[in-house]
Amino acid sequence: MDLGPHAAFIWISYAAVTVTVTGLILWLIADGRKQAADLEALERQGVKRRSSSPGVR
Amino acid sequence: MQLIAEDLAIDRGARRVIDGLSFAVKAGEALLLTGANGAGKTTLLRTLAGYIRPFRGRVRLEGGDDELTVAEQAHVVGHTNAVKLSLSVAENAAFWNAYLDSGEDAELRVGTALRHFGLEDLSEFPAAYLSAGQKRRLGLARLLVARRPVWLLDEPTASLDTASSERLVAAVNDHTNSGGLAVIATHLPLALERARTLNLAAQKVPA
Amino acid sequence: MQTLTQRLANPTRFMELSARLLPWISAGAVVLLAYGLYLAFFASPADYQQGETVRIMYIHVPCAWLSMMVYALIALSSFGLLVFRHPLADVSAKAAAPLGAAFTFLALLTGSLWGKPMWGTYWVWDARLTSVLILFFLYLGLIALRSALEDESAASKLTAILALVGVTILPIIKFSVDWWNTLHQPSTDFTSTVDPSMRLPLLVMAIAFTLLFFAMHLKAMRNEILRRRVKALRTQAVAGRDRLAAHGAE
Amino acid sequence: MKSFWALLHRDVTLAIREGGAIGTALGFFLVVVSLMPLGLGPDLNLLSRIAAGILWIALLLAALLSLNRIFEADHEDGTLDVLATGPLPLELVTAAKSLAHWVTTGIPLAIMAPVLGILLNLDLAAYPILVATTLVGTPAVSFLGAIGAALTMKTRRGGLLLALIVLPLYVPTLIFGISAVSAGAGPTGLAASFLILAAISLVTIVLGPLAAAAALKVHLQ
Repeated sequence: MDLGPHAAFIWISYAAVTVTVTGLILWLIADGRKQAADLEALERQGVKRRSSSPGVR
Repeated sequence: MQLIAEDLAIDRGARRVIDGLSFAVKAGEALLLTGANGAGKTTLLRTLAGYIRPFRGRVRLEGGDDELTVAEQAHVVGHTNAVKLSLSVAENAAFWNAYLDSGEDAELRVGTALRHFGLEDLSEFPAAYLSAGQKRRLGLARLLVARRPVWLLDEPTASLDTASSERLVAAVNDHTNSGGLAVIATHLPLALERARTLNLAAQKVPA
Repeated sequence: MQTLTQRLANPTRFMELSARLLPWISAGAVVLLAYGLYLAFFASPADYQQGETVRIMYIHVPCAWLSMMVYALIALSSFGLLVFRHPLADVSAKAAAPLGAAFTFLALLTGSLWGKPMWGTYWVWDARLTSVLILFFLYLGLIALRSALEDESAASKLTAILALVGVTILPIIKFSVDWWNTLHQPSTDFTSTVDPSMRLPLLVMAIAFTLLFFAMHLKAMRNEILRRRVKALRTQAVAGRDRLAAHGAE
Repeated sequence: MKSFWALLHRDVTLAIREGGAIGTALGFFLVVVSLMPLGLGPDLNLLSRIAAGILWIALLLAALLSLNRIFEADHEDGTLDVLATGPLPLELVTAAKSLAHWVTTGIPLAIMAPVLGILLNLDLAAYPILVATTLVGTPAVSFLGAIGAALTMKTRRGGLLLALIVLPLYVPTLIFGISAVSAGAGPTGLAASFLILAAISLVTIVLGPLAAAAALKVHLQ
């Protein structure tokens, strides 16, 4: 695909957006896993929520 | 007139400090709050003063001015003295008189207040020269520079010597005798004339 | 609408609903993104004026659109928090701020990468660029203020106040920057009417990015709710230990 | 209303007695302005062209230094708690304190600006306009600054955060303050930007105390 004399600018733009958005998504997924794991660890220790509604995770 | 707390539940952070507390303080009465550190004395006082919104329940002043909030009818003395170091003792008192009481018979009130707390000789000194106890007395002098029916005092005797504590007790007795009411958090017994005691630790709902 | 927001008010409900919604939104975003990229690279011609560089527009415009939409969302959430004390409003505002900042940054970056071949410089103090830059600063302010405050509930309310102040002042900033720009240099009108061949890819990409944002926002909100639960449980666990210690001492 | 004046009077008295804040702001203003020619070179034509911009930016930075004390001192010694129980709504408390900041910082800086203009070879005709715009524009600086001061009152590293929050809000004031002074604006442009500057100040005088009071209410809990 020929993108003309300014191809580099186009590729860098798309690469920057891809990297940033992918980075954000990976961070969100990792953060979600960590919180879920922490929550599970606490529940395994027997700490229950005061206003616990069953089946909430 | 009476200050009524109904079924208060107060949270600090994620912790429920006070749960299901109700009481009433009538005009002419003083209520002493006792309890260990962390029992919620300061929290309760700040809730009565309206700084903290309780999770449940409410605070009202029956027979007070319905136009005003409880805080606007109360003197609140916390751990800090609200004293400006670069103003003189008299200027500090005069400011609170002008701000809280629209400056009615200012000189008389300020003079009486300073005299009651033994500060009249120091009135021209900048507050920066005062000792901790003297600053505390200047902070307490605010109680007398403006008329307010409700006094909410948090450890008022902190850094006061015996003689000064007696002056405070006399001020509270005068206040209740003339129809005011007071809620005082303290861990020292105060020789008040008409006082009840509320032990916050005992009020706690068992876990 | 009332019933929907009421039902959503319960974080538990929200967790259930968002768990069901999230895969669909993500899938929609991926499909539209693929279609949009195909349109952007293969099915649309080069612009007669901008040449191939026009393809940067297909990601720049959606980022710029999101930079504004996300701020509006934060302002709306802040309003919901301060006025209605909606329990999810703060979660929404907190989750949206870093995403909004990221898209604003991308809008600035892609804009300047488009500007270099078109205007011959990476940055011009054009009215639009300047106001987006200030928007970026507002995002940074929101994030920094929240991170500087220990107490979560105070942090949420103060950030909400700042967001609302920002939203009231933004039009004035925008107006002043426009005015300043016309004063200093003749304004170049780059917003020539959009050619139909560009309209479809732009539209598809804008919708794709919007869906992408909402998927990320939902995920971030879910994470935030979990984080708050973890925090609550930890405080509770510590308080429990305290009580045990007190009993032991008696 | 008596409470309002009492508070304003007290704040002004305190600022004059303690002196440090005003002196520091003025000194900082002088230092920043005199650093500029060192950075830009001693070309008098260049300096006189950008004098208005330099003066306004230095003025904003100098004002920024003193902002964090608006509420912090009263918060530390417990005065704010008591002020909140007074007959004055918190919105008027913040208004009085912002006004006091303007009187003790905005006005001295506005008076200092033309003096520093000499260092920058500011066009002689621009002097009255400079004084007028700084006087009309600095209320916005104080009242917007009070919002930031109230928001960051209890934060660690509050000063830096305050700058990050407040400086973007200063953009309109900066733009119209400078455009009124710059020679190219002409009489109609001058009148327009002057009026807009006044309008911005009026808007912030209304908006600032509301937002600052809302922030203080959160802190008092």
